[in-house]
Amino acid sequence: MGQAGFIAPGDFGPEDHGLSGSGAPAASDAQSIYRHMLRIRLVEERIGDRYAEQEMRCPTHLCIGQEAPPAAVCAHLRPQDLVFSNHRSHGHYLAKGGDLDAMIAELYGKATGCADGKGGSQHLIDLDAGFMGSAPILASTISVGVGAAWAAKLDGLDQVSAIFFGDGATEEGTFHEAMNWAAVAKLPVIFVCENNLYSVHSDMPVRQPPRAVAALGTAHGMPGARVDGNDADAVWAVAKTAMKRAVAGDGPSIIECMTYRWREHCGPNEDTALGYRSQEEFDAWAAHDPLIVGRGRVAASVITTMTDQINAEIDLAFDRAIQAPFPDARELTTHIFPGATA
Amino acid sequence: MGQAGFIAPGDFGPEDHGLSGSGAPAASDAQSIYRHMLRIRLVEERIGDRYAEQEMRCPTHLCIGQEAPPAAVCAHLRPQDLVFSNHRSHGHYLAKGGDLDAMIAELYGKATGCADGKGGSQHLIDLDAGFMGSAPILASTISVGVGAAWAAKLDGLDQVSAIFFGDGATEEGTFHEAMNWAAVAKLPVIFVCENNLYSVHSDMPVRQPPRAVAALGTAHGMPGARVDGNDADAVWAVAKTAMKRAVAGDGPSIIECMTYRWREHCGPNEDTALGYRSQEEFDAWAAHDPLIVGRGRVAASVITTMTDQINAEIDLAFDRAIQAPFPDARELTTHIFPGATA
Amino acid sequence: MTREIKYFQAIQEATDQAMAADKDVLLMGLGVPGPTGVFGTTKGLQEKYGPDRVFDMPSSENAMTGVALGAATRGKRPIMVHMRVDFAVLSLEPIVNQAAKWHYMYGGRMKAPLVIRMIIGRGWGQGPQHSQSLQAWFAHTPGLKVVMPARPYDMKGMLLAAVQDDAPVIILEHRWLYNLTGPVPEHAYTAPLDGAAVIREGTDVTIAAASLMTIEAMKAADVLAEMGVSAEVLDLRSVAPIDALTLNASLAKTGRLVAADTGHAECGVAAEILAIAGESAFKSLRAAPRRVALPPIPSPTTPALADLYFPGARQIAQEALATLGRDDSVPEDPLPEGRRWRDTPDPSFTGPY
Amino acid sequence: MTREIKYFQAIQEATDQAMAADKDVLLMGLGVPGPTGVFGTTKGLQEKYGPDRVFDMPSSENAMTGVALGAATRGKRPIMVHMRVDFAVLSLEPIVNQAAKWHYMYGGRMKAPLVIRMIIGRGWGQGPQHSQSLQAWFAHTPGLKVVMPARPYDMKGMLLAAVQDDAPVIILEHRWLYNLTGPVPEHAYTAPLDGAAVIREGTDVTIAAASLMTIEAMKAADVLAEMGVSAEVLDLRSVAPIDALTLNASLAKTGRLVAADTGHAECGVAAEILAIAGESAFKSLRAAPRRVALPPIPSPTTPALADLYFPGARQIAQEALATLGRDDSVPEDPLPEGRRWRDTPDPSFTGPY
Ligand SMILES: Cc1ncc(C[n+]2csc(CCOP(=O)(O)OP(=O)(O)O)c2C)c(N)n1
Ligand SMILES: Cc1ncc(C[n+]2csc(CCOP(=O)(O)OP(=O)(O)O)c2C)c(N)n1
Ligand SMILES: [Mg+2]
Ligand SMILES: [Mg+2]
Repeated sequence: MGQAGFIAPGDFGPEDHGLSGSGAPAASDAQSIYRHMLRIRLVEERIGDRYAEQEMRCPTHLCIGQEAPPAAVCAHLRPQDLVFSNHRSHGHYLAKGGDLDAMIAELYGKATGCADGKGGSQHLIDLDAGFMGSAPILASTISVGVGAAWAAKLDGLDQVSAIFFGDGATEEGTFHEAMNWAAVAKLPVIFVCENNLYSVHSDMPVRQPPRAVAALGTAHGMPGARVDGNDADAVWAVAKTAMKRAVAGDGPSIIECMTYRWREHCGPNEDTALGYRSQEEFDAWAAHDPLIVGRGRVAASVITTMTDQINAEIDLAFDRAIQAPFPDARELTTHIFPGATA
Repeated sequence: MGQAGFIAPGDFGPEDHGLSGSGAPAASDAQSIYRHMLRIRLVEERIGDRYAEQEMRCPTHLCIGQEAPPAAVCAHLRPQDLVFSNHRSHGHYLAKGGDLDAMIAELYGKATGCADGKGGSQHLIDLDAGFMGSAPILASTISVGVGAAWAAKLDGLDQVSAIFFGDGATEEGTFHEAMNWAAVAKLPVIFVCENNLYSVHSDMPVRQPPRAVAALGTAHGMPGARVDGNDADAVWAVAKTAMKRAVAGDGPSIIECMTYRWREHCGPNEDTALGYRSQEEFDAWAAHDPLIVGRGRVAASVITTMTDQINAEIDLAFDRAIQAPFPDARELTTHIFPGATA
Repeated sequence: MTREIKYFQAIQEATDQAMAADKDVLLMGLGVPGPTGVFGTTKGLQEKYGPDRVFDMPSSENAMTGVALGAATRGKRPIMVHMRVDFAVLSLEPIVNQAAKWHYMYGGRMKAPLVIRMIIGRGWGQGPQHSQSLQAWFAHTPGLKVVMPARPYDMKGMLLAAVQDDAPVIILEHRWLYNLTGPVPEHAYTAPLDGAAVIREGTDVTIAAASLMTIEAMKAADVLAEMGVSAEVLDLRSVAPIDALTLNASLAKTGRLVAADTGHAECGVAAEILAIAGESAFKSLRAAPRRVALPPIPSPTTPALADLYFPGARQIAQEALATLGRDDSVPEDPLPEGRRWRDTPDPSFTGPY
Repeated sequence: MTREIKYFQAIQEATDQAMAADKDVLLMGLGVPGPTGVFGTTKGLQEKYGPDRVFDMPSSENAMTGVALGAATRGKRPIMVHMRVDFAVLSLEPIVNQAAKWHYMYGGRMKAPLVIRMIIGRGWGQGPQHSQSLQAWFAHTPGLKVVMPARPYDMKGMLLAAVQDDAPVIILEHRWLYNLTGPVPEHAYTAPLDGAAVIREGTDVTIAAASLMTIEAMKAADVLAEMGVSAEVLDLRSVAPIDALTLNASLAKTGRLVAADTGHAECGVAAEILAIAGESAFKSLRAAPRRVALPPIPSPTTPALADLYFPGARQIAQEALATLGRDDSVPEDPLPEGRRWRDTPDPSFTGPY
């Protein structure tokens, strides 16, 4: 293990690879985005607080610190649009309108979970909300999201697929294959890379040459932008252009959001003590908290009210999840094949 | 199937993606390159002529029309350098100095073949010549070549890996993964893409967005160049820079050679009658024959002498191959595991 | 009398009819719309159904399988074609980790009705990377249906059934079956994806086989008949699930078993057949069951070794005799005049594919 | 008295000794040099052998396996580590099409001495994509050696042997073995890659198992002993090849067989064991052999279903009784005070991994 480095929030500044931002969210939109970020934060913190009780018995990847990309991208998505996600999926699920009760129940392995408890944190789904699923095999849902966009195009639907993934996922060949084909077929896709500088404990230099992930867009025939991923307005602005392109039939775009994970890769704890990243780095990013960056556009009193409302909602979700039954033994052999068993 | 298009030799002109050519081969080098091209041509034509006898019973991909990249790239390679190849491997094998007798015997499935007959045309090898093998699974030897370069770097060897592949292979994710890591580890690799406009019968627009394959270099942190792949001098010039970089420890480069396959994808026949490419296109490229383009630098009388010498050599190789024995039945169970059987 | 067509024509016809019946059926794969139409099986279909529904793809087996899965989750029914099983190895992640599991792992909320056709190569020096027969991997994977029709009738009916099925279905087609002819009704019909068929009745020994090995088993049964042995031939048709009931019923009658498969023996379909027989028909078995499968060796290219590598009717008959305690040897079929090798299915096959 | 260490420590020690002995040995994989060192198995090694020989890699399982192969062809002996078998699915092309075949297909001119370690996940909601146990796929592939050591002694010796072997060797390590302790000599030694071991003698029934199932089989043998049944436990150690001689010798004694594997039954290692027994020990068998393996279902995440999904000592003992015609049922081990689920190997395991 090498020496832990120090990369400050501004070190990888914005880069325009053909995708420029347009405008800023209106006040009401900014408030809604803030509310989403805050809600994601509070849900994740609650999960973190209660994880040690050992009742949420599944690998759980919290996205605290990374709330802006889901909130700001999903702000552009309409009910009919689709989201595909990865292992760090809670933010994407919630921002797209996934049912909170069903998510918490899923983490508790309960029959009322969004996947009947069979999936856990790594396999959230809410089809009613257009949240098409998450899966932890790196980059694997990227091509699936492209396929959904292709179906939409074939059917002449006005429907966009937003696909979220991490910086590590861009090292998988299938990511490149999927980008290539999305460009060839000019599909309504927004590729959203949440670049939090790390893949588990590995930093960028051992994994990728020094170039923006967004620059891969150019190679694959689509515009890209690297933005401050902790600044919801910045993400919102490029996502707006990407969305416009997708809806107009101009094809896919890629957005790289520079951000930072606060907790350990998997699990509820902080982890700077491990030594793979420095406390200085952590502190610099914590100061660049998306909830601080975005605070200017929402009145403090509103935030207080929001917080209370959300906490009440979370209380209820946990209560319900904890009281819900586990799946019945019969569920083990249910849904192996569609139509085969009830 | 769409309408067959028409892409003329100059339509995809040279593009400099950070790798510029330097100089031109000296007269003696030019003559040697020409000899290699001619020899590859004559060998391939002889295979084509005799294939219908049905004694070379293996899938065989001829590289007639594509002789310049192997000849011009291998002109820079030293005995200790390595070549990795794909299904269309004869030119690479011969240009790197692979044994002709052993290659022809391999096509005939004989015990004297370069792989004892077990490999056939798709699995040529000549370790003495630094020809490290070919394999027909698209893009699969690319990462292997990168691994060999990595071993060389670890051992502090002055050894370069040149890896040949087609345009279709660049659609495989592993190609991107291998490029990425070659750049991260700054390995002595020359990636050589022979872009002959087709993958079997499929043209570029259904497979890739409109950008040079060489542009993928930039995305993966290395310089690239697209050149006229039927102009040995042009290939030679950029390969020289790539070689210099590799030897100096500056890392990998990618060269995209625009070229054209004259025969059917697999087998000895011409195939414009199939309709996936037009006769006009074929004729335009046939006129831009690498042997015509390169002829200016070699005296006609020299070419005549070369031709005779090479034909004599080929006669002998075929005679020997045809007379050689087939592998003994015992060979079936030999070499499954190293060291296990003799 | 039912019309006779070839296996590859049955594939083409089934695809045509599936696409005519349901506009959500899509057809994709390398070379699918090309002039040779994947050995004739996709020929003419792009002309008929247009480039939106029938199309080529980049050499990106992994992501394009994910693309098919994604489309399937949105109501499409893609048929994906691989010219060789060996190429599909690149797509195991989306097939096995994803498509096979999405219905279960999302609590039944997702469906992945995709059909993946894979062609098993053999002969004319296909060699180590163009003649693998990896049905066992798929049969080992819960959530997939894996079929290997041997005859044109089943091929057509099972392909039509696969397209209608809401689960991912893997169809393995042996290249040497493509020119075989059989009765095939002209109308669209389905054949079940999960049952074996006794295609020749016998009393002494059961030969359970699939795909090309079913054809070889029928030849073996002829040879055995001449040697005084009555062989029952069971065409498995599906290798996941394997129809244990039909197998056991046959074993109850014969008490002897030869399992023949185009793949390797170890952890292969032939192993599974023996395991089923041991577990559930132990009392029926009167002799040690036998396997006919590929030896544990990569596939050699030269015909001189390939001819020794691939087992066929002779080896099946030999093993059948062994179950009867006979050690007389089955003669090799003489090669027809003018042929030196057994590396092509018939003389019309002159390479290179 | 021999020192006792844990399974994961045996891995780390073997790797350390292999690297000390041969500078061509390399160690690579996601997280290999990281602070947790792949559950302790690679800990401290980058500090000791430097970043050239011990290093992290991009999430590019496919190409990095090709890279390892390429280095192996140039005299290196890479050890590649995958935290889950499920991730290695992305690298089947270079493993199966290439590494396994290069020696043969190039007529013996190439060697690919690489070692690939894959960890089988289970428990704490690993679920459908983090708990597959795909040894059968590799065992089905000629050219690979596939081992599944169950005990620290074998783990160390077989890893050292694998590194020295000139063939590609796949080592599957069950995550639940990592904290098990056993006697392990401190010096470097090798253990054979191809033999099974009778680790408990018995006369009534043979339990053939590998990896975690060997541990479960030992527990089952204890339970059976209390029920008056003498079970012989065969630790396969290697699943390719499988040591048929040792298996058959045991069956000659017991006449009864239970095969227990961590993977799925269909075309799995348990099927192969039954097939071998049927083929070559048919005369020894006195009762139908049985399999204990995963049901044909993706792995569910919730402990409520996972606890029903994974078989263990109880199921093994039950099947052993069945081979003896007994239908009394084996009681479930009571859960220790304060534990509700069986989804962790021991209470020290508190998630998330
Ligand atoms: C194919 C595959 N390889 C490895 C892993 C193990 N793994 C899980 S998450 C992760 C890190 C991914 O990093 P990134 O994509 O940047 O996402 P982040 O966790 O940083 O949000 C890794 C390597 C995996 N899940 N799948
Ligand atoms: C993984 C894989 N997919 C598909 C094929 C079938 N195939 C063989 S050669 C070829 C075309 C390759 O095109 P390109 O890389 O441009 O090389 P060219 O034949 O034009 O020289 C294809 C698709 C293959 N061999 N491997
Ligand atoms: Mg990351
Ligand atoms: Mg090409």
